[in-house]
Order: sequence, then C-alpha cells, then structure tokens
Amino acid sequence: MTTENDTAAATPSLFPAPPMAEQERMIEALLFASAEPMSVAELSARLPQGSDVPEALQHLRSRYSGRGVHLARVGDGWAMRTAPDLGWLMHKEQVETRRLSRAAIETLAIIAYHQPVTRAEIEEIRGVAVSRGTVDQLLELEWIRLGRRRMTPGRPVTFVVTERFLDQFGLESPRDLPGLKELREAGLLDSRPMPGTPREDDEDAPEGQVGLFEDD
Amino acid sequence: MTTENDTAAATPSLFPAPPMAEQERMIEALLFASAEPMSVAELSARLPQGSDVPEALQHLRSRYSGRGVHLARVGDGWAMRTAPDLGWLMHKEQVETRRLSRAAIETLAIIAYHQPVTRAEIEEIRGVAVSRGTVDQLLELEWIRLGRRRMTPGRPVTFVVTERFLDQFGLESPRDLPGLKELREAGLLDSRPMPGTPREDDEDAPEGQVGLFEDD
Amino acid sequence: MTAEEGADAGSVAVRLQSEALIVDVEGYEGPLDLLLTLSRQQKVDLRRVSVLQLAEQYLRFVEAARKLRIELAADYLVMAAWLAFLKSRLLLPPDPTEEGPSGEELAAHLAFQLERLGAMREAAARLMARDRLGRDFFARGTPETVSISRRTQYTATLLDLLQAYARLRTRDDFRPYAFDRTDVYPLETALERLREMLGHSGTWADLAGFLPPGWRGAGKKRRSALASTFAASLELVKQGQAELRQSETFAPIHLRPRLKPRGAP
Repeated sequence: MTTENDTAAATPSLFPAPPMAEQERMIEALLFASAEPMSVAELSARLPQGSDVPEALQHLRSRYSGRGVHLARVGDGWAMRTAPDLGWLMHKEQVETRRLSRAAIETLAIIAYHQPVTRAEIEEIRGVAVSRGTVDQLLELEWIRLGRRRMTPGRPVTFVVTERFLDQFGLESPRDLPGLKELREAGLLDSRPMPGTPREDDEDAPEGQVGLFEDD
Repeated sequence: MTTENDTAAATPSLFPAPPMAEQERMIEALLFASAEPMSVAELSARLPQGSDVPEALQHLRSRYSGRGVHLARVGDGWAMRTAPDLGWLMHKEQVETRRLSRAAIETLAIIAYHQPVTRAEIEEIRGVAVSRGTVDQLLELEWIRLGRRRMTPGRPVTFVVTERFLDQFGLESPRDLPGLKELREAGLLDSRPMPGTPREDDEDAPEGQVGLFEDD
Repeated sequence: MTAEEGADAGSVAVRLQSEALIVDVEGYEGPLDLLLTLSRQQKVDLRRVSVLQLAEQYLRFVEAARKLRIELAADYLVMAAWLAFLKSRLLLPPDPTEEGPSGEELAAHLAFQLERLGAMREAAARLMARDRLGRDFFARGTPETVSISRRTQYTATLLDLLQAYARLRTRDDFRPYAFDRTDVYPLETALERLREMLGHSGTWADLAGFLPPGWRGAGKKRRSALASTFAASLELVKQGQAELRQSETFAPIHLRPRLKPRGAP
C-alpha cells in the first residue's frame, strides 16, 4: 500500500491541481465530515494530485478565525472544533466524562510533562506504586500509549501522550503544555537520581527529552 | 415548564441581544456540534433572548454559499452538510495490487492455450491438483468463464477465457497467443527440441482450438 | 532548631492538624504525598523547606499513628526509617571516613522530590482546568462516515502468462522424472481449508484435527496432508492470522486464530 502511494506521489499528474480555493473547499468538506483530526498526509491522499494541503489549511484557518467554529491543530492533525467561548451554549451536547481519580490525573500529568517516561520514573515522582488500573484507564481513554523501550537493562517500556490527549485538552502539541517552560527552567523535569544511587538510564533520559521538545 | 418558558418569553429582556455577527457565530457552533438538525424554535431557545434566529440563519447561509459545506434545510430543521459536488471525497477506495499466484497464472495460461479445457485436463498438464480457490479467483476476476460441457462421461464443465482477459493482456483474439515455436524463438522456452511424439495434451489442443473458434 | 521545635510543639493548631492527618491517612497517596502536605505547614517556598523539621514532623506523625494503633502501610514505615537516618546524618558532624552522600545532599534531593511532586500536582490541576473537548469545545456532532471500499487488484502481464506456459511445457520435457502426484494434498487447498476452519475455531486446536477427511489415515496421504496443512499454518502465522504453539519437541502442534490486539479497530 505504502509503496503504491509513494509511486502515485512520484508520478507527475496528468491534470493540473484544482485552484487553491477549490482545494480549500475540499479540505473544509473533509474536516467537517470527520470528528477525528486528519493529518496532512491523510488529506493529501484524498485530494487531487498536486494539491498544496499545507497552504490550503492556512487559508482555511484564517477564514475561520473568529468564527463559531475554527480550525484547530492537534499534533500532526487538523480538526474543526467549536470556539471554546461558546461552550456554555452547548450544554446539551456535553458528554458526561468519567471522573478520573487523583492518581490517574497525576499520572497523566507526569507522562505529559516527562514523556517518554517509564513506570519506575512515574513511581519515583509520585513516591508510590502506580496501580495497573490507573495506567489501563489512561490507555483505554487513548490518552497515553506505549513509546519506545528504554535502551537500559530490562528495556522497560515508556509511556507518551497521544494525539487524542492533545485534542481532549485543546493543545496543538506537547510543547504547549501549560507551564512547561518554567518547569524545565526550574529543573523540575530533569531526571535527577537520588545521591549515591547511579541510575542506569542516565544516558537515555536526556535523549528522550530531547526527542520530544528539541525544536522549541 | 411550558408556562415558565412562556413567561420568560413574555418578559422583556434585561440585556440587549448580542450583535447579529455574534448570533451567527452561536448558530454556527450549535449546528456544527449538534447530532440532529435544529429547528428555529430549538435554536431560539438556546440563543440569548431577543436574538433573531431566522435572520442569523440567512446570514450564515449566504456565508457558506459556495463553500465546502453548506447550510441545508432538513425537514423542519437546519443542518450543516457537505456540498453535494464534493460527496465523492467522502468515499475512499483502497486498491491493493497483488501479483497473481503462480498456480493461478499457470492455470490461466493452460486455459488460454487449450480452451475449452476441463479441470482434469488442467491438472494433467500442471501435474498437480488445481485448488478450487484458484479457479474461483480467475472466475471472480472474470478472466475465465464456464464453457460448454464436454460430451464425455460425467459431462465435465470446461473453462474458456473471456473478453476481459483479452483486454487485460492486450490481445485481440486468443489466436494472437504465440505458439510454442515462437515462445522458443523468444527465448521463453529452452531451445531443446520438443519430444517427437505428440503428447496427450497436444492432441487435445487442436480440438480445443476448434471448439473455441467455431463460433467466431 | 530547638526554637523551631518549641514553636511547633506549642502550636495547638499544628497539633490538631497532625491529628486530622492521622485520621485522614487513607486519603494520602503514599509517604511522599504526606511529606508534601506536612511541608506545606511550614508555609515557606518548597525550595526553602526545612528537611530536618519535616523529618521530625513525619516521625512524630508515625509515632502518633502508632499510639492510636493505626496500621500504617509498609512504605510509610520505610520512609520513617529513612528519615530517621537522614535526621541523624543532618545532626551529627560529618564523618570523613564514611562513604556515600552527605546528609545535605540527601536532604536536597528530598526537597527536590517534594518540589517536583508539588509542581506536577499544579501542572495536573492546570491541565484539568483547560478547555476540554466535549465540555467546552466540540467536534462535529454528525460526522459523515467516510465509506471505505477495499479492492484487491490482481495483476499479471502477458509475459507472466507466456512464461508460465513456457515453464509448463518445458517441464513436460522432464516428465519422466516427475513424481507420482496422485496422493498429493496441495498447499493452496490446505491453506483454503485451514483459513475457513480457523474462522470457526476460537481456541487452541490440534493441527491434526484440521486434516481433511479421507487423508487422516496413515501413510503417504496423511503425510502429504499433514505437511501441506503445517506449511499452510506457517503461512497463516506469517500473515498474522493465526498463532502456533508446541509444548515440547514432537508434541502435538496447536493452532488458534490470532486475537486482535487490544485497541485494534
């Protein structure tokens, strides 16, 4: 499948791409139709060849700026969402969400700010064992997922937050987490081992952090 | 409830209605988020008092005219819908290209060269049993179809190739298939001379050819 | 130090608060959480918290709990032991012959842990206070489902066809060497049969049970059917449709359809 798409992308189109206004209309229709965010790649695959999806998205974004619905960036995806200031109108549409336990909320925040993070690191930060149910609940909500394994003895799995998490909290990217910069500057996101206990994953931890936040 | 609403409606509002542009935004968000089309009455009940829903709907309708989505009247209500000319975008076809299995291509080749040919004859030429799946696949592709039954004990069905087969392989007629001599000359066969004695299937071939071409 | 202790002990409010803590011990998420709560009573920036004072508060808490015969979880007691050790390190002059980190280093680390936990708490609260999807902003209420049709296109060229035929005819030249193939159960047939039967089998089943009737006896036919069925099962495993297991060498081979991984659509 992938190779086929690649081939298709490489083949010069027989027809010129539709005008930008038309590309914008098509993306508008696609994003309105989908409740989930769609990536540039997904949009490109649906639009005629030669379309400039990123440019069309920019046009669409400014067209909807200040409207009752707007174009929101969600990680790698784009989605139409209602303007947050109109939330009060939508009481009927509000979905009753299961209340998360304090442990689940804290675990979620730790994963978001420290990702990729291992269970042992979460436990070290909270000073208490993380119950299976807590992690399962977050996995079930699809707010977190498994990241790469750590290249340390035991190769523990890491957790990272998902696009659905970003969508849920109206974040464009994990870099937009509230207070992230201050926390990092205060050294509170450093992985600092207990004095006298050299940590095995010292080499890997900074790398993981770099992976996530390097380009800001 | 009804009486209460009536009273509320009768009471002059303490606050002026929001500007028309704001009413339009609110309706836009409501119609976007609503699972069902909404009537003017429903919209009016949600909007601040003094709002002019019909007028705001007219503004919204003209704003969306010619866009990728539009404001559509659905029964008594209003809803956002994909522009009809973009409906095709909502359909996604995934085409997966696979090479025909060796068994299938051999079976097809035998049918093409020896048609009309029975399953037993195909098996004799291939030297292995022909699975039902292979034949079914070729039938499904419409590259072969059932021919006349053989007038031999058991009246076995025969297979012949179709028009679609000819299209696929760029042949005008099955007679265009190169003969053994040509195959050999094209280097597709070893230059070793064919066994002098005609084989059973060689006897069958001319008969088959007659069977094929009698009706054209 | 003594001044601190005196002020602390003299404060009825603080003592009452400690008792409330004990009653609420269930509400704490572990010793670090409790320490964080205690450190807040010092009403200073977490960076300037007195770890010594904190250690004493904690030890008093554990002592009081013991008097009230409240069962404390093991990790609370581990923390108490560690804090008692830390306290001694902080109070005694450093022993130059002793290995390991100094009391100050350990105290600094505990202060860091508390500050970090506090910061994460705050971050969690800020996160949860954000505008939320489905509460403050909304996705499309009537998403139009995208219809997906899957189509498999088989390709073959004329050259494939000619080569196939040429191959067959060339093989004819070597017919004398061909096997007697009457008792051969073809792999494609085995694959087809296995795929179909597997759809109806939810659990581990002996591979031999998948052999077609008429091929289950002994001898060549069974061997051929078993070989083809086994090869077909390997193919299904490769395609991710089945799982195989064998408890030991030469034990029966068991097969089952591969369950979809969690969260798969």
